[in-house]
Amino acid sequence: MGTPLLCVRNLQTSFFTREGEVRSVDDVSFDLEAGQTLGIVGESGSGKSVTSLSIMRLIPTPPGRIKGGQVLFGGQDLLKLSDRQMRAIRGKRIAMIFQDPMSSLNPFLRIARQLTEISELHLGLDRRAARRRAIEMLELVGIPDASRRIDDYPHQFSGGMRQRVMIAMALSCDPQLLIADEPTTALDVTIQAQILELIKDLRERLGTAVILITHDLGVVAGMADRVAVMYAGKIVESAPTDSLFARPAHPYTQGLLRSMPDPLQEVAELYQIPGLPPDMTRLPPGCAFAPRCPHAAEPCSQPPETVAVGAAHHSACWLNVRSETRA
Amino acid sequence: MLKFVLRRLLLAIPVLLVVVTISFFLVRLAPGGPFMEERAYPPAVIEKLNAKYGLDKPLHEQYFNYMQRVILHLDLGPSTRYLDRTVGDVIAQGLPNSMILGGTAYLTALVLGMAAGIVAALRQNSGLDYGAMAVAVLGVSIPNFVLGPLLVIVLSLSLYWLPPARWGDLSHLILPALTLSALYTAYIARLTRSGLVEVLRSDYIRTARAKGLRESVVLLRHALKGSILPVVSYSGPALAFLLGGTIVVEKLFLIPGLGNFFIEAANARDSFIVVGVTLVVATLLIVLNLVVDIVYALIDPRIAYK
Amino acid sequence: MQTPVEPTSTALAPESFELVRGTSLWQDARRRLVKNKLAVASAVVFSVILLAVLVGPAIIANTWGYTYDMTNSEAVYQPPSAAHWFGTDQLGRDILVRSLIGGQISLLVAVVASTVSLLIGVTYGAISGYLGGKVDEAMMRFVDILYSLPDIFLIIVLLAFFSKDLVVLFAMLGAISWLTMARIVRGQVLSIKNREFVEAARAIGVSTPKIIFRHIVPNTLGPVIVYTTLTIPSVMLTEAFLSFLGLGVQPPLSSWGTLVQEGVGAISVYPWHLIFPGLMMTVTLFSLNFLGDGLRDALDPQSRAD
Amino acid sequence: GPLYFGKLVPPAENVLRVGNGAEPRSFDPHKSSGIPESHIFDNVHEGLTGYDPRTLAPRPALAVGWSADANAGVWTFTLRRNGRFSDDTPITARDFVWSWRRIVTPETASPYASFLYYVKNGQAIAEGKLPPEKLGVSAVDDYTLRVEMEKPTAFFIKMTPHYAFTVLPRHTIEKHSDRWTRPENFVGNGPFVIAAAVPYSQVVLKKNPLYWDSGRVRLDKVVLIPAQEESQNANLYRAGEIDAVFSNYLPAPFIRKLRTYRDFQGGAQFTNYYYSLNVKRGPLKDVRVRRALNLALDKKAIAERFIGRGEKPATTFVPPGVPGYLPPPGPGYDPATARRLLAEAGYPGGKGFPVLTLYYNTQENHRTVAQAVQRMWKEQLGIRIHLQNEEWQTFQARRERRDFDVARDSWVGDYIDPSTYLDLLSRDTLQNHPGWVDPKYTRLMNQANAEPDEQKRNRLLCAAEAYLIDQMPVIPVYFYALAYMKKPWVAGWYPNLLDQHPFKYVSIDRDWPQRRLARQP
Amino acid sequence: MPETTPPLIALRDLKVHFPLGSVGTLGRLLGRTPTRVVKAIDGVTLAIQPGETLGLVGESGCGKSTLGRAILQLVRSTAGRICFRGTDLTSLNARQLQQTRRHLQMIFQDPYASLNPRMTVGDIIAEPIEIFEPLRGEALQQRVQDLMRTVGLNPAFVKRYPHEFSGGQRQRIGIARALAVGPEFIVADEPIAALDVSIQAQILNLLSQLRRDFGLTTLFISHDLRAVRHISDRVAVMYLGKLVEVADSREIYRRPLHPYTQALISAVPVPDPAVEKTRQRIVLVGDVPSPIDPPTGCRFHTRCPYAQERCRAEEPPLVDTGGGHQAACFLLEEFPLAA
Ligand SMILES: Nc1ncnc2c1ncn2[C@@H]1O[C@H](COP(=O)(O)OP(=O)(O)OP(=O)(O)O)[C@@H](O)[C@H]1O
Ligand SMILES: Nc1ncnc2c1ncn2[C@@H]1O[C@H](COP(=O)(O)OP(=O)(O)OP(=O)(O)O)[C@@H](O)[C@H]1O
Ligand SMILES: [Mg+2]
Ligand SMILES: [Mg+2]
Repeated sequence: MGTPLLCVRNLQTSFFTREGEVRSVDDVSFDLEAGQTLGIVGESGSGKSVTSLSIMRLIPTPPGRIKGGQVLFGGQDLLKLSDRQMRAIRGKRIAMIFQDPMSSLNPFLRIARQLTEISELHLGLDRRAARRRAIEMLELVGIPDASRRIDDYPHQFSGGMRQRVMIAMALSCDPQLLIADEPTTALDVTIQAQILELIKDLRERLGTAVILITHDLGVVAGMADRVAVMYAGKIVESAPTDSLFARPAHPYTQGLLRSMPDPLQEVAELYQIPGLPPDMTRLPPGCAFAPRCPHAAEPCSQPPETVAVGAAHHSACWLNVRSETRA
Repeated sequence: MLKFVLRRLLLAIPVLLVVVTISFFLVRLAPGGPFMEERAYPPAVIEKLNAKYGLDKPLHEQYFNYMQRVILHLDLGPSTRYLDRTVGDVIAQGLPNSMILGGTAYLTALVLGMAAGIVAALRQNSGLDYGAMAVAVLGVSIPNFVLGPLLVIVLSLSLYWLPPARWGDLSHLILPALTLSALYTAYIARLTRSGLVEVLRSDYIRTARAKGLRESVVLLRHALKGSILPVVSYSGPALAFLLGGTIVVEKLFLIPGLGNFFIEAANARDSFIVVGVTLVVATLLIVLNLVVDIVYALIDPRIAYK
Repeated sequence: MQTPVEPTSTALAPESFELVRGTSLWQDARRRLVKNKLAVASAVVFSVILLAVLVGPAIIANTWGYTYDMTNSEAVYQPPSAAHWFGTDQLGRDILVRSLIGGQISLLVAVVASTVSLLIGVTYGAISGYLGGKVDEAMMRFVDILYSLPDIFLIIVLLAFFSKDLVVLFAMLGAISWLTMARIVRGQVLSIKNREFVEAARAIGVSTPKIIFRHIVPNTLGPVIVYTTLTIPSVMLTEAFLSFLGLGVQPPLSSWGTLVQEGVGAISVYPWHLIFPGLMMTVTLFSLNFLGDGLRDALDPQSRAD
Repeated sequence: GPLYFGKLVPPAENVLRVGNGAEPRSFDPHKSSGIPESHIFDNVHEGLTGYDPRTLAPRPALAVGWSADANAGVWTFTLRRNGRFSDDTPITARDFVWSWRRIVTPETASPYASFLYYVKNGQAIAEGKLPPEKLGVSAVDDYTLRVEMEKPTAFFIKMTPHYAFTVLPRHTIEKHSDRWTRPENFVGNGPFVIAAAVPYSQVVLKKNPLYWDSGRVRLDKVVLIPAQEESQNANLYRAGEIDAVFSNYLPAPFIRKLRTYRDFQGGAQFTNYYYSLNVKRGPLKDVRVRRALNLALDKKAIAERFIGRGEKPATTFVPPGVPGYLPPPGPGYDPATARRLLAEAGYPGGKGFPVLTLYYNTQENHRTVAQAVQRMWKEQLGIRIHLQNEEWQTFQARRERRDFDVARDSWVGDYIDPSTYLDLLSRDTLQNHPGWVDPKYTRLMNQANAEPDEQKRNRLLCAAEAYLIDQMPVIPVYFYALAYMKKPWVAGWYPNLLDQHPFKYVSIDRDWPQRRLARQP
Repeated sequence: MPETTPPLIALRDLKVHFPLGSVGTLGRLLGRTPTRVVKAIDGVTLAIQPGETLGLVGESGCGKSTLGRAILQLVRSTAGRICFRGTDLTSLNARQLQQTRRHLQMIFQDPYASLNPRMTVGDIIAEPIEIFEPLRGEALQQRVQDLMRTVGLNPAFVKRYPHEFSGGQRQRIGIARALAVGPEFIVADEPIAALDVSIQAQILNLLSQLRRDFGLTTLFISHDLRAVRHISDRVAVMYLGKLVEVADSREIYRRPLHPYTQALISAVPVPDPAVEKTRQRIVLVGDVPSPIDPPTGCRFHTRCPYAQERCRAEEPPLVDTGGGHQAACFLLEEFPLAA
């Protein structure tokens, strides 16, 4: 194992709202090596997008603020860079696919302009070459008739097409790190496969590291080397993909896997994790999942400790501590 | 869209007719008359003058004669204030000057206003922002009939840099254009800033930043289009007003523009000039508002006209 | 510690039983406004001016014995002094009292005109923009007509046929102050009505008026508020122009507009005649502008932190 | 401080640049009656006589001599033989006949046609009752003009410098009709001709080399700038862009300060300022009320303090300065008597007195005077007045309708004679704003105007004015004063009652600094 | 499906075409009519029975959202009829349409854009209730907060504005809004795309429960075939503006008839790393056609592994192969046994 390309250490990002501080990302750490894929799954609203935005330093400030931690990218702490240095990294070395493709495209500009400017900027292409590359990229992500539709505006595209435009944009400068925040939600499975293939190819060809945020556990299973599971701003479990699917350690992860509809089995009702997602302004002092946890017990009122439950497999639950000691 | 433009221009005709009709009767209803002077003309003279200009006929007949003349012969009639000139002469003499002045003022306002607005939005809530906006507020709260004299006192009467009034070469254009543009600069600056501040938070701006674009590119290419609509809306009437002659500044700086002609004609109840100039301004307004609507569509691809 | 709940159970966590109070944009705005220091400071300044304008003249009459119409041939054009803080005018009257009295009418005018401009202008523009097509066409051409009419004659004729009281003044100011507002709002609406949340509102079954006023209009408030605060000074000055035509305040009563107009004539010889009323007006406008900015921010949930 | 106001650089050429108040309404002297126009007409056209630059007395111009019969019923003028138009056409008595007929012809619709009413059949022709040929003017021969008056008119010669009596070029007018005044067609016969006219910019007059007296014309060019705003005149003057301004074109508040400069000129002016009282309305019907209103006004304060441009408080109607005319004594400031009179009229302490409305047209000075008057009446008589300003035409229409209680008024004399003022009220004309028609006054005025003897006539006029003041249909407030500036190098420009400054006599004095030093003791 | 009950929603030969403005803005201004037209929906006939959940799947950009929006009259249809309980919605006036909307609601594909940025979540969810029900004050708040809980949103969020939420939370706001007045029919356009699986399960359960208890009819647009299969009674597969297969949901997974459907089903990722590594997928090759000028004949022929001459020339009709399983493919004629 080489030195990690990306080292996130104790990242903390909060939004300061009238109801109080929302600790969207609370002490998150992980490493990522070149050519590796980290899948992040987790509760909706648990801070996945905020984590990735924090890495890019695109948190709207105010109300948000990165309160602490380090984001070491190639040894440099991104949080300490000047705006100018950060600009040189964004788009070129770290690219991001945003979760909401609709509002992330500029409604006033043609698709062409939005695609060409990035390769003009980072690859130094001239207009014509940039346009050629843009068309190429659109074809690559499966937009039919790309050379003509490139001159349309975002509102004339379907949801999935916009998402693919975003993907094309992110991939067009061959980044070292790709942060893909639910990149394929709006894509049908055939195109999704095509896109994932594209990302794999990038990974193999250029050693691009990928952070893949998704709810589709199937995609995680197919793509990720490691998986981090987030709940209420924290990583509650992190493990190699196989290990996670085989031996989910944290009750939240277990619940998650149980909730999936099984194609082979007809059930009247799907399993769902009971209770309400937490109010991030008023988290309980101990484990945030405790109120919904079937195994909740006395020690859960204390912050759980992260423990190893297997090879490179960590979980933050008293349950694991107990099982460990028992073992 | 060509159909749209054509239809709009066709629709302009009834609008102009209404404008002409209302202003024709408005002027006639106003107390006083074209030949009322401090030194009263003998009644016999007034009668003759009225007869000469066709003002002795019943009002509706005058109206029809006038409309006939305007529509059939494109003749806006004689002037009763400037006896040796026709309305056509007056417009030909005044309009170009007003357009030069108004156009310069508008361009100045656009450039300065947008620049100030952009800078303020970029450095939101900084000293620069507050400073720029304070100057803008000052720009609206100092009326041009105060600003003009102030500029004159400083620049032409103390420093002797620029002539205090009159019209001719470029040096005569500077002070009035500056005076005139202050208000518009302020409006444009504030509208630009408020639009930008809203747009700058959009997700698509975040995308642009994620691309690593320079802040100026983010602003000019990505944010400006979405925030400029109020400025465009404002520009239609504003520009029509500016190009059609501005009374205060033209008077203040003795500029041979339409505004000067208009106000004196109005004071002298010269219905021909008043209606003629009103027609010009209305035409300008309609054309410019059409341009505004076209610019809307240029800016925002989602705006479509049936 | 809670016991786990069954998946389909509607049992709720205990604290969920208490109903969380919802807030609306407006309630929210009030709270945000109060937190905005600049806005609060502006509100304080404005209140002080308002108070001074309302009770100041009486206090001065009691302590110094000056009233706004008291002439003094011995004290013509006195510079500011302990006796006359703001100096005196050509009739030896105290400019402080006159400035305070002048604020009464000017502020009233500002309130009325901006209310009309907000109510009529926003409503009209929003309806026109949202309905689009022929309705928009007709409504905007009507605005064009009103905009093109020579307002000076409108006023003169109004004056000739109606009484000269303030109602006519307000009607007139109202009538001309909403036109550009309507155009700006329409432009915004043309763009906003294509946004998806409007489509969503339509899909829900929100009626057209509600779509316009609940969904679209709040999203135009940025430029609307900016434009309103910018309009106030020009309305105050329009009032001065109207009193020139005989509508509006009549001497010896004053307004800020008329005071500034009087003062500018002597700008280089008796500057206090202009500076003090002008300063009062400017300070008021500043406070209104920053208040407006604060309001705009407060009405924008995405603006700065709470 | 500096001795002179503003920049002190004389023009390079022999050119005079003057602020001229307004854009001319017409360049045809028969079609306009404005003062700015008169500054053009008086210099590009010339009639029988011209103004003396100091006294305004008629000086021979195209007429080298004149005489009247015993009761001034017929005037005979001998014309100079070298009179020529600027296109070298000689001028004869027939040109005068044609010109004078033109001005009274109804179709010309000249505002000054009324000046020709003194000439026999003038009024009848103007009213369309007689053909223009019946006008009492005839060419005895090419160089002798005979003028038959409607009735004896001793002061007729004083009127002849006025441009209403000028001679116009028949041949070009007939050729170009309405367009004859355009600079490219223009033909005149004065010391200057119109060289260019750009609206709201300038009117350029240039020297007429064919003028009979061109030898004494020193200016090559005159530029008249229609600077209408008072501040413009002040600014242009201060910036050295104009050399002189006519009177009353400078902002009033300035003048208090400008007085200290050497280039400031003051003096008497033949213009009055008064309030017309509507004698048909309410308490104003009562002469005691009218007198009370007059007596309660501290006109000295108004004229000297509040306006303060050199105006003189007025107790009578005709401005002072008419040679040979001694005005009657007028009542001064006497609030006690005013209160008594008002009480006698039934309004002790102002009680029961209705709120009258005082109208004035919107202008700074009018507003000042009106507010002062309002305050004085309130303080001295306890009556309340509502002030209402109006835009000019609205106001003028109101005055002509006599739809007012009190209205601001003033009159600029056309020629130096009391009748130009006193005749305003001698008949029921549009100019008679108070609507005061008194047979006694009319009789006195008719007598005076028919009186050929100068002295007797003046005495009759004085009696008429005394009666007018006694009846008080008008409250004289003040007499205007000259207040203008001219650069020290402008020579031959003298203060006079009518603010008339024939450019023929004006020159640019490049040696002014030495001359000024030499004049100093 | 037994054809006895009249359908709740019936589409007859529905077409929605969008003009494309890429003659350039200038061209647009100069009145050049755009020659290019996107045929987003190009002749769809479909009936949805009361109480049914119809899954709609298909390639991205094939017109699913447009179909949903057309049913709700949010885009103008170019041709065809859209009947709700027998009334043609296109013939209604604005008022009638607005009244009908109580029964027809939509969950939008883009959760963020479809929320008014200046309304709090509470207001957003309360709005349809205020329109169609006399509920006010406390009771309304109670209802709103119940709804929030139902979709898995913490009621403490009522005062928040849309921008303060995560993607999945926004999506749940949209769901709560659509369900607020108890509509008879909803178009759910990718309602669960941004949700974690547990909440997905919660929403799917909710929809099933509503169908069970209130007979809610749903058009469920999704790419998640597993979810579609779980929730739907029938599934319709769309390709380039046309329906290519409609069948009972169990049936279609067991026995997909159309080559496109087959490819689709084979591509579903499996949440098991071991399976994922070894899985065989049908990989579609060939030109991806565009809805601007769709291919002649069968629209799928450019990518179909079984394409023949005939497919290029002739358009296969949607035929019933028995038991309500409809498909549009010539293969079925040749190998009827496949059916
Ligand atoms: N601008 C903001 N103001 C306040 N809170 C915010 C803001 N943006 C995000 N949050 C909160 O931060 C938390 C994390 O949000 P984030 O978008 O990272 O969630 P996520 O894990 O990406 O969820 P999803 O899968 O639903 O997208 C959420 O609870 C959200 O409500
Ligand atoms: N307003 C519009 N103007 C022009 N074309 C449009 C418009 N809206 C949609 N389209 C086009 O219509 C086609 C179908 O779009 P639609 O949004 O219905 O697809 P979809 O099936 O929902 O796809 P996705 O799964 O990606 O959301 C696409 O090619 C799209 O580009
Ligand atoms: Mg997210
Ligand atoms: Mg879609």
